[in-house]
Amino acid sequence: MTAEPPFDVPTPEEQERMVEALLFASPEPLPTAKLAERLPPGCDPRAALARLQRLYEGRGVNLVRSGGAWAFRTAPDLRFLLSREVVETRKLSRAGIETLAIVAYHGPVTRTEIEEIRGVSVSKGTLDQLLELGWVRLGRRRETPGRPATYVTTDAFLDHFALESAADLPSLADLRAAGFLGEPTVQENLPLPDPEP
Amino acid sequence: MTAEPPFDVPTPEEQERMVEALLFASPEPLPTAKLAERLPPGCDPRAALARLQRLYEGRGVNLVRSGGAWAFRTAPDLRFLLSREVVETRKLSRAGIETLAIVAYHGPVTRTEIEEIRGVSVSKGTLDQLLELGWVRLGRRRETPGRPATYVTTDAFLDHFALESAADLPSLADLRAAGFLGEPTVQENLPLPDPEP
Amino acid sequence: MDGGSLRIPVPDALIVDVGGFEGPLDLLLTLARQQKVDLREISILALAQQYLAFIESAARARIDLAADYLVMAAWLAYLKSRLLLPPDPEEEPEAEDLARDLAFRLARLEAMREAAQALMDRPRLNRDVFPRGEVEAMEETRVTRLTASLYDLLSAYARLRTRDEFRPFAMDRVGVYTMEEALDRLRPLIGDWADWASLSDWLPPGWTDGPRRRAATAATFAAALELVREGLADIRQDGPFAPIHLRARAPA
Repeated sequence: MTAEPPFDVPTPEEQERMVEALLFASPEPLPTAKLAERLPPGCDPRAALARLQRLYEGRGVNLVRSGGAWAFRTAPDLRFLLSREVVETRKLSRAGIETLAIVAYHGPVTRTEIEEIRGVSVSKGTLDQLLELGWVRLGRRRETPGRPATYVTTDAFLDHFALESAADLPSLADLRAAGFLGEPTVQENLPLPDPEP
Repeated sequence: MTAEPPFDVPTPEEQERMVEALLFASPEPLPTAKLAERLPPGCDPRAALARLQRLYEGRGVNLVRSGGAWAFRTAPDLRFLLSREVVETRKLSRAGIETLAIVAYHGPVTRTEIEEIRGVSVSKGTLDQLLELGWVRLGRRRETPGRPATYVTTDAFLDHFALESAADLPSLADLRAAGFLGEPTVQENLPLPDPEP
Repeated sequence: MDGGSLRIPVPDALIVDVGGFEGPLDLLLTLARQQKVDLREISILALAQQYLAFIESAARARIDLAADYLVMAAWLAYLKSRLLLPPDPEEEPEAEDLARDLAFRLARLEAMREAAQALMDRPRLNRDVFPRGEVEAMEETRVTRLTASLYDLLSAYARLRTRDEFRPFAMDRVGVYTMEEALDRLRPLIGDWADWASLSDWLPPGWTDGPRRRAATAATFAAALELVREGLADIRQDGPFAPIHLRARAPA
């Protein structure tokens, strides 16, 4: 069964497996003729389709035919399970990701400090967005004039980025070694973040 | 069966159908915890998963586990039917392949340790490529001088290479028995890589 | 063991290929495979000899070897001498241990390479094994979720911390006299200039030598053309490369 002689017609069970895999992997419903084309010579997809349709009857997924083409579909009574599934993901903006990186490496950090590092002002919307995402939360107020709020990252942040702790973020030297930066320059000698609190 | 009373726990057969439908609909592997979240209260996806895995054994589509997550995948022996024009992701260099293997077998591993095993410095772009592919992530920093970053493989790595868990890496037991996953005895005397300029 | 039996000829192919090795350990491994024994059983003495012979022939062929190949050669020469001499109880670690250590490293590198190959030979997602091809249309609520990858995060931080290294290149403006400056200078003066005068007499003070003169001439010429266009001046040149003259245009 491992090496197939070229002109051996697969058994009905093998044909069933093949049709099952083809329909599962296909990005669109497949007409019977297309299936026959993809199968080894001598196969009859109709017999396999009929058996598969019986096999999946009453299961969580059914084999359905629409307009001459075949596809697996979630059983209609279970569609309520999938309803929450539709999530559109959008990349965080550049301002957002930079602000997040600064909070991760330098937190607890005030808004003014974030602006100093980014070299541009941080809009309120950017921080609100990170707060709303649950990746950033408010830390202790800084005991300096004005008692500004500070920001720190959350456990949800660690979870999303598969990090064990914020202290595990690579140092700038690690980043350079991993290929994230260009050639070493004088920057190397600047006092760099010690992500340790 | 159509309208469910709010506090009735679905039967095991119903739970199996639900898990089947959820996994079929998801292009990404679903962690057991995510499944539990999506099921009605009182369901235990683990029992359903075990039954489904047996049910799909030997079929054209199999239920496979990678790390803590589950997904339906076509059976590997049917690849000859399915190898359509696949957009080959960037081909990994030899250095990339070896680095990935070292992270998989030795992880959590520091860059210096990778260099010790390969006998050459890890070129820029190798580790960040693996990070970008999502096959490697950061582990805990090593509690040694300099607190270097460590690297480990991800569930996406397991999924990509059809591995259930890191314990299923090819010839893992042999490598361990031969002592290759440990350290040499007097290593500090070898003039081997001094990677950092 | 006599020295002669250790002399294993270095194939030419290796020398031609020297660039193809990934460092001394890779080269040593290639040489070690020629002994055709288990790498743990290998004769390190013979291997050292092979390596040194290789380095020697590379030097004869005038191949520039990277420093790490030479460092390894020096270390192997030292190891070889210690292996040949009677053990010195004072010296730690013993030569035998160092030799075993090197054999271990070679065997481990080979084993990791085989493991890497075995890994790559496994069924791969989207090559051998396929996920569900179709995304089922789901009619329910749409939620927009913002996301970012670890790669994005690390790149962003790296970009921030090195921003100063990549600031846009700005031209040095010292020594440039602009047309606007020349125009500002000429406009109040031109009304008093009833007779033809050479443009070179109009150059601003301090701009009459070297590259500064060239810059000021070009700017003053362009400014003069602008004044002509505005009907405030006449311009005249008697021949190619002859001095250019300027005067105020008489009111009509």
